[in-house]
Amino acid sequence: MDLRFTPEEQEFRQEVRSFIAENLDKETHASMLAGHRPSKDQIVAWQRVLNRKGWATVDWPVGFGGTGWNIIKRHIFREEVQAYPAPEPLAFGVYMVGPVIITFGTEAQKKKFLPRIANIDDWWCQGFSEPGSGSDLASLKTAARRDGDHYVVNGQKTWTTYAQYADWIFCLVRTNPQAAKPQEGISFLLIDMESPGVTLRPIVTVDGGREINEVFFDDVKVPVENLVGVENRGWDCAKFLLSNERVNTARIGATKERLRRLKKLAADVSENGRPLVDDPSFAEKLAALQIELKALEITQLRVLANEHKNGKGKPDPASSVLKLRGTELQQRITELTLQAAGPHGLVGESLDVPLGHNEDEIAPEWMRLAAPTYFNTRKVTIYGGSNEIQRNIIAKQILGL
Amino acid sequence: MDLRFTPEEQEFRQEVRSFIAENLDKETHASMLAGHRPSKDQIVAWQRVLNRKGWATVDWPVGFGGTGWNIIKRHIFREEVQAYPAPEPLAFGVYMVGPVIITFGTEAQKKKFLPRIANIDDWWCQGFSEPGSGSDLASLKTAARRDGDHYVVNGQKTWTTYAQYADWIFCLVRTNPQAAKPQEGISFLLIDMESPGVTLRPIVTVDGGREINEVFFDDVKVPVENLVGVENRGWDCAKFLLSNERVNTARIGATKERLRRLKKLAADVSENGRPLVDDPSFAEKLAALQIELKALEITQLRVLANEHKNGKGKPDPASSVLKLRGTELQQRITELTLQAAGPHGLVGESLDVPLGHNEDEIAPEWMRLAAPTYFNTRKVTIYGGSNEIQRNIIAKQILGL
Amino acid sequence: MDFDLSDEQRLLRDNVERLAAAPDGVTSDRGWKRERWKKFAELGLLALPFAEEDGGLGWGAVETMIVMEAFGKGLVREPYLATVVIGGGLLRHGCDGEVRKKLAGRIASGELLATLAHTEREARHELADVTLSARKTSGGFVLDGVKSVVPHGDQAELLFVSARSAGGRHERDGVSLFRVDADSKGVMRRAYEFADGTPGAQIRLDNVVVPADALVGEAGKGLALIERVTDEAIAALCAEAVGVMSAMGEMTVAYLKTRKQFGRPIGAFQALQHRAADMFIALEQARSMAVYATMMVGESDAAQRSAAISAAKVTIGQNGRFIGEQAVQLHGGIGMTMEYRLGAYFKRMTAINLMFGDSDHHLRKVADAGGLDRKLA
Amino acid sequence: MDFDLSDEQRLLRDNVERLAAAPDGVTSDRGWKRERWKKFAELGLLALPFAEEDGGLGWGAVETMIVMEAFGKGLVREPYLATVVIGGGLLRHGCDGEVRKKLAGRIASGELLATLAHTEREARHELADVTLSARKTSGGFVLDGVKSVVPHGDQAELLFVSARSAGGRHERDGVSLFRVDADSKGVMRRAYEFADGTPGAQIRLDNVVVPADALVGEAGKGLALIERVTDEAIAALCAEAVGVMSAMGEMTVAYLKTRKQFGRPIGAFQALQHRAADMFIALEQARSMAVYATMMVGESDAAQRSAAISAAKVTIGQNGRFIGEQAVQLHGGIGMTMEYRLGAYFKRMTAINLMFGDSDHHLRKVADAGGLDRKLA
Repeated sequence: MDLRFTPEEQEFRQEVRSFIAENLDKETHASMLAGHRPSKDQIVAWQRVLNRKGWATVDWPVGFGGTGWNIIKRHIFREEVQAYPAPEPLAFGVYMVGPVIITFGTEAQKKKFLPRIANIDDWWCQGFSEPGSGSDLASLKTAARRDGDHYVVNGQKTWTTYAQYADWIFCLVRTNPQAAKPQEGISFLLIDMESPGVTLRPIVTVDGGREINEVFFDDVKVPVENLVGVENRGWDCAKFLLSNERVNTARIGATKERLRRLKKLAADVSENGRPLVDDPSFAEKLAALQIELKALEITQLRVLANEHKNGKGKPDPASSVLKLRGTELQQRITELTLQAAGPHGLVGESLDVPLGHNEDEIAPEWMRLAAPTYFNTRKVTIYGGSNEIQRNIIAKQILGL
Repeated sequence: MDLRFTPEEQEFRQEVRSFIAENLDKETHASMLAGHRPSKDQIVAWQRVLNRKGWATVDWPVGFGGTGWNIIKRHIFREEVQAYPAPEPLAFGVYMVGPVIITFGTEAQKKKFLPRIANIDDWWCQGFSEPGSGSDLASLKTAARRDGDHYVVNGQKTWTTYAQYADWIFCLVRTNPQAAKPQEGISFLLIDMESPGVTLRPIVTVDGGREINEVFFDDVKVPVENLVGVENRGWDCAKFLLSNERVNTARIGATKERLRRLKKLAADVSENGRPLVDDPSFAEKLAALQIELKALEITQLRVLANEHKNGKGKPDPASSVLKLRGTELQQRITELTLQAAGPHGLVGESLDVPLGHNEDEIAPEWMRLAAPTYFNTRKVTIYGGSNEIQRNIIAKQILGL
Repeated sequence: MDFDLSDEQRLLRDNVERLAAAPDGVTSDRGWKRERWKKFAELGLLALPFAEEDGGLGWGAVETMIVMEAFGKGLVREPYLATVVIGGGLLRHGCDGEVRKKLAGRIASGELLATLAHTEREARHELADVTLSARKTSGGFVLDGVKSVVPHGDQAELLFVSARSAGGRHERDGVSLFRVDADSKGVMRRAYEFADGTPGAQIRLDNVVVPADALVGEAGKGLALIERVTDEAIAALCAEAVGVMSAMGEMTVAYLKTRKQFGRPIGAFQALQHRAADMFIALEQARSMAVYATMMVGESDAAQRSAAISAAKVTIGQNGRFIGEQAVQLHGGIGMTMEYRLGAYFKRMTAINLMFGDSDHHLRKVADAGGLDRKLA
Repeated sequence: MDFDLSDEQRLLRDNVERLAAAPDGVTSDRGWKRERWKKFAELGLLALPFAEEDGGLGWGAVETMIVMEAFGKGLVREPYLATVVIGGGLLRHGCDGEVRKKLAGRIASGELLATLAHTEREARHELADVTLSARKTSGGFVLDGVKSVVPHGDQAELLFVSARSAGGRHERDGVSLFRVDADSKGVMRRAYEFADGTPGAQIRLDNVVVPADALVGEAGKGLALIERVTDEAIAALCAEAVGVMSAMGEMTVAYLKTRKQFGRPIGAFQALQHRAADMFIALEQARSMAVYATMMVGESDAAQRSAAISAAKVTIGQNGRFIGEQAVQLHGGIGMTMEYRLGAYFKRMTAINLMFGDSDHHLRKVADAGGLDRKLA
């Protein structure tokens, strides 16, 4: 047991950092540093840079474009990308549908989709949630009826992030309405967003952003070869995917970066002549966050090491801890940032529309982004299995209650 | 609407305070100030002083020895007693069985018991909890079988506070094991502790104290005239009693006194040359407690005013808020006091055995009492309907969930 | 001590709640409507705090609390706080005789909007941090500087502007308050929306000349007045916050009863029931402190008044954030959408927490003051 | 980076857990038993941290962590922390050559108990606040003063006593450390029990004469050594705390599964399930920080080491209190009784939080240090 990074690992960290510094578009970096989400173009451009380097899909098995790095190196890589910050891989492709296709898909599916995922030639989105089925995912109603070589899909998905950019959507659909349990009779389908009968309705979120959508399916024909895994056994794919998601939604590297930034910002605002960062109460809040983040980082490494030891494919229910605490910490950073902005946190702005820097600002950009970011980040404890669901998982799967 | 105390109310407060100052035994006061529980003798002596003054049972109806004061005056009286601090009336008599007898009892019971309760000629204890029925009170098993003019009682009660002092115990017993619902078929019995077949076993608590007991009933004969209310309808008495208890367990006046005292103590300990009370983080914790206490005090007055307006006998489920927050605040004071004691909080002592002051102390008495008090105070969120049960009550009875 | 509303107060509450619930107030231009403002005037709401001799109703803090709570419930964005509570307060406590009477009358009739332009870009929550300069001239004063977070500063015709006429930055002495016509030469306003949609403005005063009688109170002694009126504003805001919180609580409980997951209403799940119970407790505690603030706002000892108001703001801030965050969480995705009214409440609650000092700021103030008064409950 | 235990470490863990679970260790005289201490010696546990050249096993912080966690689980009260971790640490880092070898050998064999007498009555958690005086004489030093919270100070034969040989109270410089035989003339001990039952003592040194070579390290420069060994003690204590917490967690989950109310196991109630989940999270986070402390205890940069150790103590303190309080709450009445083992764990956890600085103290230290090192995970 030794938690110290080896010299080789430290060197690797440096290599990743230098690569990012030399290859990441400066404007992308500046915009992200300021707290904006990267645009579609920025995400795609950076993913292609990584793909050329062979770093687009580092977690995938070697034969499929993975790097073969051990968990420590993968951790370092992810942390450096998040902490720089650079755009992260499009999760719906690289972390979600990619591994599902690798684990459950046919050779043809692997060949067709995986390289395009790595290069974001296809932009993917996720069709799991429905208006009636949020936390109770297995109650989903979108139906796929077999009709010769096709399924005919009817129904509605919702909370579909970035569906407006998507070329493809992976969906859970009900293929056997007569199944004994709700989890049975569900299948995992890949659907071309260009298919006739697919329509979108945007949902504007409280921060004024336009991230999410409703997706409607009206007699959409999907070729049978787009079924992943076994018909009616899609729940296996879903469980596998959700467990991967829990690890990734912790986003510890990103939270570290936000925390470092907040500390700098808090050194620049003063009250009564004292920088906020020297206010004892604020400084202790920052320290407390840093401590919890450190604990979570080590917990993450322990969970990953454990999963690694127990063999692939078997998700560790402890990943619920990562999702839970990771998202709570993300929220607390946004709360503290808003507090740091003070009364000028009132000056609102949307995350999606970067203002130019040349006009006379009512408040610095970070202050104007503080409230929308705080609003927007409320989502992280809701999506990917709400934190209440994660507590259920811990209670039932780990504690046996 | 006017929250200011009227001059008359302020005068009344002064009158109560002066009366306590002039009549409370000095040793009792000093011992309580130091954080000890009052002894049986101290409680009895003070109650008799109050009884001579006509203040023993201020909340009871006028005809039964009550003062006829309105809720504000009763609030002021209770607060002054707690804040002085002086011993409070023995709750099992004055707040619990007394009002039950007044509301549900026969004339004979009123005549026999009430004056003796007011003067603690009888020391009462409470026989509700059983080993198998804690929060699920209605699952109680102690059985009372009718046999001519008597009930024959068999079973066991537990967590019986001060049973070792008690002359009488009021019990919930099962008189009809065939009732359709667990709440039905329960009766409210008064049992003489001297009856043959009643035995005690003390339970030592983690703080080393000897407050609670198990009480065993082995073919105990109880005259039928000791039934309160209607046979098999004892649950009505129980609900009425528990709701009264919730108001009294808030103990806001006592918490105020502990908080004032803690502030003084924290002015007397220093670290690095700075008194603890000037440590920003500790000072903010004190302020936060004071604020929450103020809020709860006003909430209590609002609840009492509301109950008053809605007529007697109808308990306000909002009293759950008082129990919940009141007990949490009691606990937080003990936590902060232990923190203030610092490393010398390690020096243990029992709450029950006052040490003399003349020997060379390893640490001041308040520091030695800090840990046992912290331990002991864990009980307050458990008894009187655990705080989880109070949340159930709020969710169901107030919010309709 | 008495918790009951009088018949008159009950009538006021019912009337205002009805008006505030009218659905047409939210989406109009700049978030509010002149027509509804006129209805407020007709109902006497705009005359509420002014003395009868000034043409007002001579009502007090309790009535303001009643109005503001109803406004919170109804998400009313009309400039009541800025104009009637703050502007009215500055008039009542700071201005004399004819000026007071005249302006109070114009506010009461609904024809004049007022606001306080005080917060500056570097000041955060520190009220004494004023750098906008007031230079005395033979005929009056010249004001020069920028105020940045002025609620309803985009439309108010009457601006109360704080300025430094003497002393250094952060000094209590030397802060003066002036009445400034918004269309004076040199006044430049930049309108924007607060994060919750409330209209706001940055106001630049570029060597604005005001006459000598524009000075409110004594030169250099304006801070005590600003503090007093800020305390009144906080008390009113606490009441508004209680309205916002109770609306969020009610929406959440209703949602818990109707939304089904795993075959039953999610309100049947005990973990969510307990969360709802904690929200209820937080609301009741906040309500108590709003009542407390209302009572203490008239306290003559400024230090005690201020500590009490700060205590209320701490509770409102902490409990309001808790209730808001939990309401969104329990609603799930729908609580995150613009289409659903909960988000607007959540944003309003967040804005309230940023106004006049956040909970940490006020907790420190209470700690520094060494506690709360014993005169009141 | 590597999280796996070696085969040797796994063996150690299994052995110590077996020994620690033996039921005879809790209720004996002064809370522990000489027989078990001898078994520890036989197993090599008392030789664990000493260098091989001093007759030790040459093991490190990871092995200490393994041992302490098992001790926490088993509620072991033997003076391992005082004698082996702290006494051993002072020997290893502070004493030279023959003295070190001889004393290490005597500790390893189980014949010598040692402890550090440092905390004074007015010092609270401030390590530099030393007033017990050391006066230099021709042949050595005279020590005069009182130490009040000395763990196992009732039975330890070898006392490390900190004293002020120069400088004023609170000054870092001028603190010296001495080896003092507990039966020296002028040493008076008053034994008592800590709140958790651990034996402790107040120790008065009444002009105790010690020879010149009783000085550990350089005169006036003892604080750095005390800080280093205190950090090691905290790291060990964190591991013990993890053992205590995991025992409380396991007892609680087991109780939730068996205790029935309202016709089903109380573990079927979702609110309690979520509480148990929060306890699990708190435990996992605490475990991670105990690992972190273990790794950082050997960090050569004292400031970084100290910040990391403080961070661990913060987590242990907060999470340990949460787990303990919830464990008692979820057990209900039974958790409050002396007869049930949970109470003993709860009290031990409380005692751990009071030792070497509480969480607030260490949170302040981390804040003052400006954060944690990036070299480690």
